[in-house]
Amino acid sequence: MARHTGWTQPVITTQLLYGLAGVALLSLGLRGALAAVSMLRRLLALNLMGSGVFLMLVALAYRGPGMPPDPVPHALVLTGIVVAVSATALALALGRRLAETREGD
Amino acid sequence: MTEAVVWTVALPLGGALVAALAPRHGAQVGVAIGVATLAAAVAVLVQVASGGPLRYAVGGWTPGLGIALHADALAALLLGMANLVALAASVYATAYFTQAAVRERFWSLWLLLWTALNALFLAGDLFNIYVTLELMGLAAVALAALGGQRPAVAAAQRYLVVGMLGSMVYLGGVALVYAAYGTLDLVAVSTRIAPEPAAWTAMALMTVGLLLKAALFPLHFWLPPTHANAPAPVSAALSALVVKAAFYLVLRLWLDLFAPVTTPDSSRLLGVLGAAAVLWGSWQALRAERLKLMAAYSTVAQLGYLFLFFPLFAGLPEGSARAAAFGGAVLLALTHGCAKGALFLAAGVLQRRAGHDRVRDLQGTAQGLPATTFTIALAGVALIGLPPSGAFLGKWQLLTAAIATGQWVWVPVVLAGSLLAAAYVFRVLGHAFGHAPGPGRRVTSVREELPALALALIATLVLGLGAAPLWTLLAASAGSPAFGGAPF
Amino acid sequence: MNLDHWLPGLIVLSSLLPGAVIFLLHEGSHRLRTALNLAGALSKLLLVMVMIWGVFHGHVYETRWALAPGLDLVLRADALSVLFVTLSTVLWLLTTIYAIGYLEGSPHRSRFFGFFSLCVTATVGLALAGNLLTFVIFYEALTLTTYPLVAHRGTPEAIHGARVYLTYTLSGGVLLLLGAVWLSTLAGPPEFVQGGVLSDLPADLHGQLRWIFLLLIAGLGVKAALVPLHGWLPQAMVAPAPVSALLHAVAVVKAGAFGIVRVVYDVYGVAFADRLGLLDGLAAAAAVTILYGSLRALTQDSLKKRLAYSTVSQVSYIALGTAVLGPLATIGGVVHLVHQGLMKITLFFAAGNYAETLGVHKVSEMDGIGRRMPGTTLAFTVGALGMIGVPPIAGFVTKWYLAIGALAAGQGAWVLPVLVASSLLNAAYFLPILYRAWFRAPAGLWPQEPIPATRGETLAALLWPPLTTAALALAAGLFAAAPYSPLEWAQLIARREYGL
Amino acid sequence: MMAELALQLLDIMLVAILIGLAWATLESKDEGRGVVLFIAFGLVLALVWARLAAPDVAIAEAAIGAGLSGALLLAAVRDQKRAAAQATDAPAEASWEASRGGAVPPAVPWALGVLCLGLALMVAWAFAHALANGAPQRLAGEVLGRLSESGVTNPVTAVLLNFRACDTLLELGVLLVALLGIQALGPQRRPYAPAEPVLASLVRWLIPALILTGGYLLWVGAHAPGGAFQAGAVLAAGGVLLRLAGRRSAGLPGGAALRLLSVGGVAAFLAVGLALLLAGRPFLGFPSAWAGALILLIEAAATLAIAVTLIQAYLGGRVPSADGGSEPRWPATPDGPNP
Repeated sequence: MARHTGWTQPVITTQLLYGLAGVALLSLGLRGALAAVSMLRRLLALNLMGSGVFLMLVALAYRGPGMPPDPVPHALVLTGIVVAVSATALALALGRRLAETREGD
Repeated sequence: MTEAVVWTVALPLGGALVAALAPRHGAQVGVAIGVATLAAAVAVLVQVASGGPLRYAVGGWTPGLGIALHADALAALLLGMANLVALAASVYATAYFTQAAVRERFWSLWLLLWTALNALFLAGDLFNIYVTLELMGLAAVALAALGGQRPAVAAAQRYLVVGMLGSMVYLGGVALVYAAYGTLDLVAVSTRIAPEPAAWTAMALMTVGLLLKAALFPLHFWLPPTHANAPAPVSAALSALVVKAAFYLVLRLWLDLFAPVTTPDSSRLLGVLGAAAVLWGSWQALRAERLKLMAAYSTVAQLGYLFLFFPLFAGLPEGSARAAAFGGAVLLALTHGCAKGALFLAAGVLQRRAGHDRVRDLQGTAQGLPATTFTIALAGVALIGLPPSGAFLGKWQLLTAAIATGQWVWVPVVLAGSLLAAAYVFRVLGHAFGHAPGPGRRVTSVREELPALALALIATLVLGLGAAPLWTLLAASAGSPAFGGAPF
Repeated sequence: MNLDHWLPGLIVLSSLLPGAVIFLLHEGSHRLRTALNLAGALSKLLLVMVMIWGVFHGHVYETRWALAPGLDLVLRADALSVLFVTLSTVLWLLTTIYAIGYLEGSPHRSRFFGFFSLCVTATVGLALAGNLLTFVIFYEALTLTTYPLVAHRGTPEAIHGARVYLTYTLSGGVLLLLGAVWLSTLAGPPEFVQGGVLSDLPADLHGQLRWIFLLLIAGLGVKAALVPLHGWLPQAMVAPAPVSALLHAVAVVKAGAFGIVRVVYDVYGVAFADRLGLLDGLAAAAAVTILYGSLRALTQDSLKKRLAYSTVSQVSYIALGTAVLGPLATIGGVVHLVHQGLMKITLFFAAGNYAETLGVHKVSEMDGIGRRMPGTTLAFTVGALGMIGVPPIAGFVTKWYLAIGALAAGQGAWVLPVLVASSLLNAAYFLPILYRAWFRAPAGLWPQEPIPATRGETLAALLWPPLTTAALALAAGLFAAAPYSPLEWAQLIARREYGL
Repeated sequence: MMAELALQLLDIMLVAILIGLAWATLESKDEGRGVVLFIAFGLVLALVWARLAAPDVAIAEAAIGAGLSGALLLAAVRDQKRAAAQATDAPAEASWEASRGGAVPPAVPWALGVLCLGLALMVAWAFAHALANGAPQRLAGEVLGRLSESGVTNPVTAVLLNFRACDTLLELGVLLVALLGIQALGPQRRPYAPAEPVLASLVRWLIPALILTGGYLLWVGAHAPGGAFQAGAVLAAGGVLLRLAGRRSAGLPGGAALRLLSVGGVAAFLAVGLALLLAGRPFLGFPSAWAGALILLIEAAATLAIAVTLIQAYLGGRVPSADGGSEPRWPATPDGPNP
C-alpha cells in the first residue's frame, strides 16, 4: 500500500513510540490489577490500564504537526475517560459501604 | 417502521429518567414501559421475520462515520427473549421489594439495565458495544448491591472490578481493530479483516474480555457469589440475560467478524473450556447448600453448553447441518434464558417465605407453594434438557453435530452434564413432597408466582414444541448483505 | 377439520387437558376432579374405539408436527400402537376408578391425579409415537411424570425410592437419547416402519449399528427391568397401589418392553437384526431376567415386592418373544404386552385392597384372607394362575406361542427349559399365597381395618376394577380365537412384520 | 532537523516519565502515596495528550482523569485511614477487600509477569504491524470532509455529539447509572471537618473563575478544544473545592432540582433525538441548520448533569441540604467534631 504524501517517517515513529508506551501501560496495569492485594490498588491499576488503551488510540490519531489529527479516537477516549471515572466512583462507593457494614457488625 | 429498533432503546431509557425523577411511581412506570418495550421488541422480531435483517443508521450518517443499529434474526430473537424475561421480572419486582428505600431505587437502575441490554443486542459498532457493555455492567453491579447486605456488596464490588478488567481488555482489541482496518462498523470490518497479527491479537483480547463477562470457566469465579446474593429479580436478569449478552457478543464476533481469523484450534479451546464449565459448574451446583447458589452454578454449567457449539460450527461444512446446529445453539440460549429467569424468581419466592434458601430445610415451604414448586420443576426440566423443553432440541442438535463431525469427546460431557443437572434439580424437588396437608391455595402471590410460571412454561412447552419457525427465521437472515459473512 | 390428521393428537390431549386442569383444582373439589378424570378416561376410550374402527377400515391416522428442520413429532396409528393404546386406555379408566376409591381422604389428591393424567398422556404418546424422536420424547416425559407419583407419600422411603427410580430411568434415558441421535446421524431421523428402515445401509456401518442397538436396548432395558438394570423396580414399590398397578402393568415397564419391540421390528427389522447377530444377546438377557426375577420373587415376604420381582420376570417374556426369529414367537411376545398387563394389574389391585382394607402388606399375614375378602382374592387367584400359565387364562396363550415359536425357530432346546423352569418358579411363589389365602385360618385380628366390614369386603370402587381385569384376563384366554382378541391383533402384527 | 531531534528526545523523556510514574504508582508501599503518584501520572498524561495534538483529551484528562478521580481516590484513602484508626479488631486493608484472596485467585507472581510480558509483546507486535500496514487515513478524512454538515467546527465535538451521538447518549447513561448506584448505597457517613480560613478565602476567589472557565469551555467546544465533559468537570472541581472549604452542600441545590439536573443531560439528549424522530428525521439526525443550536442545548444540559453527578459522586451519593439538617449522625471521632 502506497504511503500518503506528507506522511513522513517521524510521524510513524511518534505513533509507534506512544502507542508502544500505551501497550506497556496496558500490560503494567493488567499485572497490577491481577496481583493487587487491595481494592484501591486494583482500581489504580485498572485506571492505568485504561490510560494505556487510551494512549494507543490517541497515538493512532496523531498525524504529524501539519495534519489535523483523527478526531474519532479522541472522541472515543473522552468517552472512555468518563466511563472510567464513573466505574471508579461506583467501586469506591461500594468499598465505603463495605467498610461501614463491617463497622455495623 | 424501522424505528422500532430505536424505541427498544429509547423507551426504557426514557422510563429510567422518569423513574429517577419520580421514584415513588417507579413500579407503574417500570411495568408500563416494560410492556411498551416488549411490544417494540416484538415489532423488531416481526420486521426481521417478514423483511429480513434491518439496519438503522443513527443520525442518518453512513455507518462507519456514524453508528448503525442492526437486527438480524439472532439479535432479534435474543432481544425478544430478553424483553420477555425482563418484563416478567418487572411484574415480579412490583411485589418483591418490601423496603420503600430499596424499591424506589430499583426501577431507574433496572430500566437502565434494560436499555443497555437492548442496545447491546442491536449494536453494530465495536466501540458502541463497549459503551453498552459498561452501561450494562455498572447497572448490573448497582442492582446486585441493592440490598446493601455485606455479601451482596462485596460480590458486587468484585463483579465491578472484573467487569472493568474485561472492558479494558476488550477495548484494547477495539484499538487494534481500528488501527488495522480504520473503522469500527462491524460490517465494514468484516469485509476488510484478514488473518494477520492485528486481527489475531484483537480477537484474543476481545474474546478474553468478553469471556470474563460471560463467566466461562475458569473466568467464572465472580459469578456465583454475585448471582446468589442479589435480589431475586436482579439475579434473574443477571443469570438469564447479562451473561447471555456477553455470550451473544462472542458468538457474533466469532461467526460474523472474525470468521476468517478463527482456527479449528481456537474453536476447540472454547469447546474445552465449555466442557470444563459444564462439568465443574454442574458438580458445584450439586454441592451447593443454597438454592440460589445452586442456580448460579447451574448458569456456569449452562453457558458451558453454549460454548461447546463453537468447535462444532468449525467442524461442520456450510449448509443445512451447520444451520441446524446454529439453531440448536440459539434455542438452547433462549430456553436457558427463560428457564433460569423462572428459577431465580421462584427461588426468591421460596426464600422470602422461608426466610432462607437452604435446600435442606425447604420442605415445608415448598409444599405450601405448589405453583412455585411446579415452576422450579418446569425450569429444572429445561435445565436438564429433557423433553419437551427447548433445551432438549438444543442438546439433540448439539449431539447430532458432535457425532456428525466425529467430535465424540463432547458427547460424554453433554450426557454427564445432563445427569448432574438432573441430580441437582431433583435434590431440590425431592424436598417438595411430604406429609404436610395440602395448601389451601394453588397460588399465594399472583404477581410473584405467575411471571415465573409463565417463563417456565415458555421454556418447557413453547420453545420445545413451537420452535420450528426459529430455524426458518435464522435461515432467512443468513448470508444477507446487511450482515457480513453470516454463519452459513 | 380432518379427523385422520387429528385423531392421534386428540387421543393424547384427552388426558393432557384434564390433567392440566386438575392441577389447578382446590383440594376439596372432589366431584369436579372425579368428573374430569372420568370424562377424560371415557373420551379417550371413545376416541380409541373410533380409531380401532378406522384402522380396521383402512384409515391412516397420522398427526405430524414439526419441531425443527427434519425433526418431527409424529403420532401414528398402526396395529402395534393400537394394541398398546387400547390396553393403556382401558386400564387407565379402571385404575382411575380404583384410585378415586383408594385415595379418598388422603392429602394432595389434585397433585396426584394431575400427574396421573400426565403419566397416561405420556404412555399413550409413546404408544402412538411414529418415529424414534417422538418415542424418546414421551419416554422421558413418562419418567418425569411418574417421579412425583412414586414420591407421592413424601416419606423418607418414598423419596429414596423415587430417587433410585429416577437415577435408573434418567440414566437409561441418556443412553436411549445417545442411541437415537447416533442413529439419526447415520440414517436420518428413523421413522417406525414395519420391517425396519436400516437394512439398506452400507455394510461398513454395521459395526456402528450394533453399538447403537446396544445403547437403545440398554436404555429401554432400564424401564423394561432387564437384569441387571432392574434395581429400581422393587424400590419403587413404596408408591401408592394404583401407581404400582399402573407402573408395573402398563406404563413404565411396558414402555420399555414396547420400545424393544419397536426397535427390533420397526427400526432394525427382525430379519436385519438377526443378520447383524443382535437377537441372540437380547434373548439371553431376557432368559436370564426371566429366571432371576422368579428366583428373587421366591424369597420376598412383602407382597408388593414379590409381585415386583414377578414383573421383572414376566416382562421379559415380551423381550424373549421379540428376540426369537419367527412369526409364532412374535405373536407370543406381542400378545404378552396385553396379557401380562391385565394379569399383573389385577394382582396389584388386589394387593392394594389387602393393604388398604386390612393393613396386610406381607405374604405371611395373608392366612385366611380369602374368607374375609373373597372377591378380591378371587381376582388375585385368576391373576396368579394366569401368571403360572394355567389354561384357559391368558398367560397360557403366551407361553404356548412362545414355546411353539421357539421350536419353529429351532431354538426350543434352550427356550423350552427356560419356560418350564420359569413356570415352576411362578407356581412356587404364587401357589403358597393362594394356599394361605383360601385354606388357612386367619391368625387373629388383621393389622388394621380402616374400612368397616359392614360395607362389604371393601369399597366398591376398589373391588370392581380387579374383578373386571381378572375377567378380561380370563376372557383373553378363553376367547383367544375370537375376532378382535389380543391374540388376533398380535397375529395381524406378526403377519405384517414378516410380510405374510 | 535539530527541532525534530529535540522533539524526539522530549517524546522519549515524556514516555519514560509516564511509565516511571505508572510503575511507581503500582509499587508504592503506601496507598496515599500511590494515589498522589497516580495524580501526577494523570497530569503528565495530559501533557502527552497535548503533545499528540489532542487538546480536548488533555483538558478532560487534567480535570477528570487526574483531578476528580484523584480527589475521589484521596478521599477513599482518607476514609480508609480513619476507619483503620477506629477499628481495633480488623486491619483497614481487610475492610477494603471484597474477600480474602481478592478478585482474582492468587497467582504465582512470576507466571503473572511472564503472562503480562507475553501479552505486551503480542499487542505491541500487532500494533506495530497494524500501523505499518493499516490505512493511515482511517475515519479522519470522512469526518473532516463532512464536518460542515455537523453544525460545529471542532471535529471532536462533531464526532461526540453528532456522528457518534449514540455513544455519547449511552455514556451519559453510564454516568447516571454510577450516580444512582452510589445513591442506592445510602448516604456517606463522613465526618465533616471545617476548612481553614486560608482555603475558604481562596475558594471564594476560585469559584467564580471556575464557573467562568466552565462556561467558556462549553461555549468554545463547538469550534475549539472544550465541550460538555471538560466544562462539567471544571464545574465539578469547583463543587469539590466548595466542599473542602466547608460548604456542606458543595453548592448543589436540593431535592427535585438536583434530580432534574442529574438526569437533565440524558433527558435533553433523548428528547431532542426523539423529537427529531417524530419529526420524520432519523433518531438524533440533526438538520444541518439547527445542529449547532441543538448540540449547544444538549451540551449545556450535559455540562450541568456531569458537574452535579461528579460532585455527588464525591459527596457519596446523598446531598445534605444547605442548612445541614439531613447530614446523618456520625459518632464522635478523634479527628473530627460532630456538627
